[in-house]
Amino acid sequence: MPDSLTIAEGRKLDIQKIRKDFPILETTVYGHPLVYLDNAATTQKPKAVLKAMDDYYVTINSNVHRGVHHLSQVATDAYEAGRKKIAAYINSRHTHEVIFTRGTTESINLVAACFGKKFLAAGDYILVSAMEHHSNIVPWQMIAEEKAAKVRVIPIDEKGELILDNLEKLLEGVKIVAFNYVSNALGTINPAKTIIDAAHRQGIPVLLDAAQAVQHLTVDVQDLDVDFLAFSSHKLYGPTGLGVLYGKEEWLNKLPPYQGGGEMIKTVSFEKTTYNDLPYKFEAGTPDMAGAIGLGAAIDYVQQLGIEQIHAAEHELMVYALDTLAGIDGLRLIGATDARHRAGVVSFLVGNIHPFDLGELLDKQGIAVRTGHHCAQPIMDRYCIPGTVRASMAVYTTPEEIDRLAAGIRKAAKLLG
Amino acid sequence: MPDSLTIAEGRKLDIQKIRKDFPILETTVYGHPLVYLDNAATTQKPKAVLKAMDDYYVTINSNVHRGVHHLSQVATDAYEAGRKKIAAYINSRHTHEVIFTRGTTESINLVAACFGKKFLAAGDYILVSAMEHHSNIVPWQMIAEEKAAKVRVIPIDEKGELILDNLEKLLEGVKIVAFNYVSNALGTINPAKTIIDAAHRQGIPVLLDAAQAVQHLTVDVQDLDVDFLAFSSHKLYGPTGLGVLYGKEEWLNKLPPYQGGGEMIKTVSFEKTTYNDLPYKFEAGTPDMAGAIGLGAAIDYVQQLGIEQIHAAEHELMVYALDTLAGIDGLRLIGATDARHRAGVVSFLVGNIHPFDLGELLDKQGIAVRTGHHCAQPIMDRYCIPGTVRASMAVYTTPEEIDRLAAGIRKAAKLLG
Amino acid sequence: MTIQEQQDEIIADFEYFSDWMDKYEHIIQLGKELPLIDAQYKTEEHLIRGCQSQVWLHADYRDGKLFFTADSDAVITKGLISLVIKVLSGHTPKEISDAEIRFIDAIGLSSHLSPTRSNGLLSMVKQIKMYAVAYQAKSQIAQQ
Amino acid sequence: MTIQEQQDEIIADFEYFSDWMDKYEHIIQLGKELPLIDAQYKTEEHLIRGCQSQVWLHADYRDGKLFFTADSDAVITKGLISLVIKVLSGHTPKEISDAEIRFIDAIGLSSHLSPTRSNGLLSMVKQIKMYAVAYQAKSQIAQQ
Ligand SMILES: Cc1ncc(COP(=O)(O)O)c(C=O)c1O
Ligand SMILES: Cc1ncc(COP(=O)(O)O)c(C=O)c1O
Repeated sequence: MPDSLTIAEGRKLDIQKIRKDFPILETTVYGHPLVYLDNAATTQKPKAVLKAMDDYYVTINSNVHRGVHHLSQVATDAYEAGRKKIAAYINSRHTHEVIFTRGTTESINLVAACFGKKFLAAGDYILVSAMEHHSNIVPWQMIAEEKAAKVRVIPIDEKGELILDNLEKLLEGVKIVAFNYVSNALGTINPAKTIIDAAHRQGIPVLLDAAQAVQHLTVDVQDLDVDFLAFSSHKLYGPTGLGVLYGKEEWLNKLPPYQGGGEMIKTVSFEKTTYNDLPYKFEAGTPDMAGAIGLGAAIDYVQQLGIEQIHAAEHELMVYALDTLAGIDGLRLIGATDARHRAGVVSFLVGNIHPFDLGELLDKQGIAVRTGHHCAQPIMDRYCIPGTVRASMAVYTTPEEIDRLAAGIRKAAKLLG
Repeated sequence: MPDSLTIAEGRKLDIQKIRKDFPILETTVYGHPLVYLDNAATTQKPKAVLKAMDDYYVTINSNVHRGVHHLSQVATDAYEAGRKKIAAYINSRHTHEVIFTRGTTESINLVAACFGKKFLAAGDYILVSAMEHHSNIVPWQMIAEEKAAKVRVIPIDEKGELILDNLEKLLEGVKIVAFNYVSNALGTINPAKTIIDAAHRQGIPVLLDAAQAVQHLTVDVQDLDVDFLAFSSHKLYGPTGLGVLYGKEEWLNKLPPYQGGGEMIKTVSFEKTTYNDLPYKFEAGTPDMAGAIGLGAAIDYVQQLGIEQIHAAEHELMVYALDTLAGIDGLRLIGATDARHRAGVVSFLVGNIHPFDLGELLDKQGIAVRTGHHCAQPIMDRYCIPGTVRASMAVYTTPEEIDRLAAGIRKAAKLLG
Repeated sequence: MTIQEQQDEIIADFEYFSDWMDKYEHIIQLGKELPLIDAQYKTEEHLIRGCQSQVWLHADYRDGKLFFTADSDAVITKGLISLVIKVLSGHTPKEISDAEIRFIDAIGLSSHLSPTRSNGLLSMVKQIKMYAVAYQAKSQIAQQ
Repeated sequence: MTIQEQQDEIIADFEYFSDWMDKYEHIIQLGKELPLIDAQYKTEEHLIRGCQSQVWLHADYRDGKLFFTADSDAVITKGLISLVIKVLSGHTPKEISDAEIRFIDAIGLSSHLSPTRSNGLLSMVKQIKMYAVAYQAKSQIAQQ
């Protein structure tokens, strides 16, 4: 159950107007207007994001930092402005607590590797949950293997929610906790603050995988008091290839550097190399300037709509979707039935139909959903299913698209039944 | 001295026409038309590259692989087509020998970490050269420290060329050799094949840092018989945030994986995780789809002009530049004076003028050069200088721009002298 | 019927369908005609793992020809396998290994053969070809 | 002259230059008026390392006022330091720590104060302010 999310009232979003900002939504697939319900995999990008990146390339493209010349200076300012927007969006105390990475996956790997190197020893535990994305499992397995540490798992119940009754016990011997705010396979919103507080009471730091949270909910790192937070640009209406790692200054200062190279060092000689200050200590090599500027523009876009308004609109749509899908014969919803416990995602099966078959026939009707294990195999094992069909929403998703989905499922089920 | 580079004859490039493909070149800086001579830091992007990325976002953006639906299928094909273009460009035997990374720096870190983990032990040596970029020094220092291995250095002479007389001896006890094909600080073209052959005679693998080579020379991994090769998209007219690691199949199969997460695994459970095949084993997380497509378009652009034609045109310009700069009072060229030993870069000092002062005054005349140590401090230490002024060229650089540079230097020197 | 003729026939059959749903209805129907793999062979050893659906495949060698039986947990995959087996089963290893599978492309299902779409079909075609190559090598050795 | 007046004067002076090269010529000239740091202080301890150029800075406290001497290896940096010292030197710690340095922006050299441009000038201004704050704290304690 989520801690206590309130749904914003007031100003409503004009979804039809918003859709005009996303040219790809006018695409036709197999003769049908596209219904894009694979937003948990990646969201579409508003024109403003593409324009920001184009503008960068056409007017100021230049390598950042260290440059004396004008373009480099302007490019550096624009790039660092991207970082500032992100810092403001997640309300981090310092801008230098925002590190650019290649994606959520790299952010988690960075923490697993650097934290593990310094703080993990044989017999230590890492606590993750049973509903994690592979990207929040495998890095921990890898460092655990290296350090002879162990991965312990918070179990989930039939409704797809974490079982936290024994949390105190689960935390015994644990050196770091890592779990997702919102599950990409089930849509469950986890009680992040409750878990973080419990971990902190025992002095254990927490990494929150917010890959499926930042686009749907207000995420405030100071309010959550979380130690590390990871997310991807491409799921937040931003460009591909970029991710963010937020870390509390004190933690980032304690970790050894991750990769070596340009930017992350102060001085280099073959005898001795000294590392740079935050955030550069963790940013080896030429950064993704256009990406950072693009993500900055995506955040501007989201801020302009208002993340609370987005949350409210998506919640309303989720209520409608759960209701609509419940009316389909044989449809089995995987995970919570209460819309307040969910964000963005509905995962389901229909009768004995294989998710692949259903996905294929939805596709041929122009409806893009994802099928399979959604990189969260342990969940599928938990439910003893080969996978699910997952429909996932974004701010531009309409009730009409949910209707198209329902009609598509019915048509496919008839053929496959 | 380079192995034996021949300068292509025949069809000449129409540089004025080429310049039209790069809209940023029409920028004005402090009232002067921009003279962009910081191409070794990052090149500008032709319109075709921006268009390819825009097209991707506006028509097919979707997460690749695993997707059943149409967009995902088309996006995957386009993304993998990018990989194929790169494989063809460097003439790799297999497409799956091309791994996407965040940049040269990440490519080198990947090899250093994974090779080091499996093959380095206390007392082993890593051989690098004295003219490496920090990105090809620090990752090796870091893994060396972890494994109690040592970094040995191939020295350079006054002309900025590697001293290879004792190469056999330098290779003793060495487990891997890493050096750059072309130096970013000096422009020296190193005799890659000679060094690779010598290392192979002793069964030692070689990583070639081609960050400053792929945009200037034909790079053929089979002909070089190199084991690993790293470069960045943003220095090859492609987008920021993307890099390439080429590795021989046999080597990539031997290395343990780098980062864990989505895509790089076959099956995951909390008991056992199995890794995916090449190239995915090394590509954890959602890849930079737009980036790969953008780099593919950049390579199309380069192929269309012809890398040999580019090399010929740049060589001609280099002859002109060395000649022109030689006429400036007190100008001291750092590195080789023979244009055939250089690609892309001229590094120099004028009298006792501080490089920062010169760079500042060139900038105010609209001329963008880089000043400082160029992330290659050990070279500056070698010459006992605080840094240099570096002018670096690309296919769109003209003799008129070299003239502007020379005039700018003269004007600045007068003020500063 | 030769492999070529069988493919031509399938292509002609599919020309009747202008609508995707009808096409799939037909494919699903064809799945029901699939010569099912004997239960004893439905083991890990005969499994071809796709990312999305699974395929079990078995080959019998009789009178110089290869005969295939199979199954899948997804009905569309099953229909496609049924078509592949219809085309290739009952032919000599040489015919099979020489055969060019073009009908999947021609009926508009090429995406199912894309290496980036691991639904088991591509792996299955590869597996069939591998059987053929293996038996061809065997019979060549026997002839020597 | 107050810090304000000194800044106004500099801004007025620079209004004569429309051309960047003239502006820099003037800055370089000003560098020659910089009260040079005594050789004994040109040590690691007094060094402010920039990425591009280096600055040495020393502070003297006399009659309740702070006096600065400095040097740099780059002449443009030296000129800029000279201006900063002209503005801030000879004032009380409180005046200095309260002062808003606006002239650099006003004469069009704000990029030199950008945190992303580590040429030593920003670090130097910070260092001067730190000296001022430190002496201010000291004198407050003394007054108690
Ligand atoms: C020779 C060389 N190696 C490595 C790098 C690092 O490349 P990147 O910063 O794109 O990772 C550079 C560029 O700065 C370079 O010139
Ligand atoms: C919850 C969660 N964590 C991590 C990831 C990995 O993100 P990326 O692939 O962008 O690195 C995803 C997305 O696939 C996700 O949904």
